[in-house]
Amino acid sequence: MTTDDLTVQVPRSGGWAAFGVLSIAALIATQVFSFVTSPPDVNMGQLEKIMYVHVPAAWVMFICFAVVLVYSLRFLWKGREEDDLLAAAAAEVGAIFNGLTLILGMIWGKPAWGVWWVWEARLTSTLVLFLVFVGYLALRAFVEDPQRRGQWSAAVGILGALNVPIVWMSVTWWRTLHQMPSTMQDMAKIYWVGMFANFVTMTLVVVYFIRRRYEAAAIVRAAEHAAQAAALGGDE
Amino acid sequence: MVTAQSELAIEAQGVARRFGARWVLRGVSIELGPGEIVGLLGANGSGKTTLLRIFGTLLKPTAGTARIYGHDVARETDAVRSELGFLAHTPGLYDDLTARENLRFGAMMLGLPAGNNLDAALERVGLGHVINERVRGFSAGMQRRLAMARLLLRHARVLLLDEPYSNLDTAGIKLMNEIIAEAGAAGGAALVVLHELAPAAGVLDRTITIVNGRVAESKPAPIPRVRLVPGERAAATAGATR
Amino acid sequence: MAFRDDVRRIRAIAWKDLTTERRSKAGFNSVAALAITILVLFGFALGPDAQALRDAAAGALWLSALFAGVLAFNRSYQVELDGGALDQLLQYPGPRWVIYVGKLIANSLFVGLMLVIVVAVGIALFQVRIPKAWPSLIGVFALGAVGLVVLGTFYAAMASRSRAREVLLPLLLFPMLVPVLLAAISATKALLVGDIMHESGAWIKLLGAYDLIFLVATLWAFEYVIEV
Amino acid sequence: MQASNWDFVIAAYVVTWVVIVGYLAYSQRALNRARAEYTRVTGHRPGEGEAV
Repeated sequence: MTTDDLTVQVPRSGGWAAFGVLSIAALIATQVFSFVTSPPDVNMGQLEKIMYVHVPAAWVMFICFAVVLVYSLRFLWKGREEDDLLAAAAAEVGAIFNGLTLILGMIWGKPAWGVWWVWEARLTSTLVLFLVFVGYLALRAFVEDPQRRGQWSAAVGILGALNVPIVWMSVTWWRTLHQMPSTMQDMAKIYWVGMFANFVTMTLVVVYFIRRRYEAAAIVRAAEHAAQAAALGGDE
Repeated sequence: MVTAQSELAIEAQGVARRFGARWVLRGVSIELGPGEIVGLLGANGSGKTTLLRIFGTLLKPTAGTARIYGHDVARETDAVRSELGFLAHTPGLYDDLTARENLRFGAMMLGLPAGNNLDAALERVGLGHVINERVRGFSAGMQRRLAMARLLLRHARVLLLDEPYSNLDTAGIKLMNEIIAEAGAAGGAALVVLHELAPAAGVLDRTITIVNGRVAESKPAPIPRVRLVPGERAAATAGATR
Repeated sequence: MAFRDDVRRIRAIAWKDLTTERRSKAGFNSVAALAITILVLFGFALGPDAQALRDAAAGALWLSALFAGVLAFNRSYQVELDGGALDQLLQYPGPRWVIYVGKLIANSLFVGLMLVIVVAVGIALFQVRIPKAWPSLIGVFALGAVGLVVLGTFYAAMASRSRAREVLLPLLLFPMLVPVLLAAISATKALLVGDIMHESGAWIKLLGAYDLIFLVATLWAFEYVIEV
Repeated sequence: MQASNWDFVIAAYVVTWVVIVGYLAYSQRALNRARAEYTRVTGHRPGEGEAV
């Protein structure tokens, strides 16, 4: 191990502020677009407009957890601290959007099903996933040593991501084997345009979020490393 | 024995280690050749134990490299571990196993052939009368002796001893010194963390003092080491420990 | 040769854990007593209607096993943490998964024995009629227990060495075990009523796949959680 | 039914933006704190004068 491995590069804010403003503006634009253009649904009236935020939120949550998986693996493989920080940033943003997905699902569920919660496969899987990543974040909060925190949370992140399809499968079977009708309806093509546009812009916002969280974490670590260098006698 | 650069028994270069925000080691560089026995001195919290644990593959250095017979402690852990005899601050025994069972567990984990004479090691450390008793009832000194017996199981080329004399009576200290002297005579190196020099009189080649995570001084031991002829079994140090 | 050494190491660790556990009988006895207590409490929550009890038996059995099992997993590392044994254990040469496998074996026996007691008591308390397909039921219990033990042993390696381990282990473990619980409870439930819908087979396959996937993953990852 | 659904739609969008704006503010606070800490330790702002 050389001191080169130690330094955490301070990420430059550079064009990211502009990226953030643009991505949020784009998200507003696509939401307005889909909100205005979508015709009311025959069965659900205006309710389907919730889907333009609910479904993209669910999708970006999966992107976040995929990032956690990839960077956790990379951290265990290469041991670069940046990868750990990036995985943690993605996990936090993923958990936020996971929580948002759940709340939106409930807001949708109350008028659609008449209850705030049903043990529907997608909703239930999302809840389980939320709990897994709450555990991930709690673990990080409970462990101080950066190396230990990195390796442990990488393991938890990888196993958690591995569990996603299995949870999904088991919950789906659990519902269908008991002959519960699927409660989500198939939607017409026009809805998908708005949905996809919102997904793209929300992804941009999430990229921006992850980047900001990563930047903050990297700066903190860089400050710690600078303090180290001072403690080690100011040598390189 | 010629000691080329790579044949150092114990070697640290700029080893630093951080716990949270606190720097316990701030760039320690030391070298021990084969056969050399060195005492590591320093106040509480100076980083002695941390350094020993880094050599013992229990901690990875935050910066710098540490090697045991040329093997990097962070990367070639298995090669390092097969050289080490490590006596930690705590004896690391299982309370509900007997003395012999604890030793047998150690022997199996070390990969030593079955039928290794465990009882002989127990006799040597003076635990012959409690071979089949559970460690739970042992005094701190007896537990320490059992840990010494485990050290005797394999002829490690590097001994890392963390305050080996704590809880030991005079006879126990003498025994400990015999073990160190034998390892030294066989060409093994030993790094001994101490908080006082007296019990290790006549055992050490030199002492290294660590202050606040850095090497403050390295000097010959005040009482020169009494050397054994290679292969000779102990007893020579008996006089020095009084 | 190296492989033979590893097998000996696995045996040594499993033997050590089991012997320690056997000699401090209070450990197993109190965990089993807790499992039975939880079963009784489930009975109070669900009973006294016999049919309601029977319907809920599978869930109650598995949840009792889960809650009691959590204690066993942390205990398994407590032995290593007392007196600094873990430092010594990590000092020995050889691959790290050996430690994990040894503990898996010991914990499997521990949880397996506990399950026998829980099931026996549960059958009586919840007025369960033993079905014809009881061998399949045993298979379900075995596969479910393996899933429980694999992840429990793995996560306890972290939780037991962190602050707040009492809360951290269940927090990490329970969401991960959702597929095991769903599959084991559903399969048990189905088999108890004679598996009319032929659904237990799918659940048993899911359990098997889960066990295999996570056994491989945890074997690979164990080094990273213990060696730090 | 149709009329009352607007409440839920509005609630959904309000929640979404509360979360997005709230998280933006939270991450800005974290970022500011990190930068302040960095400046305190190194004497210069992150991204400046890196060549120490």
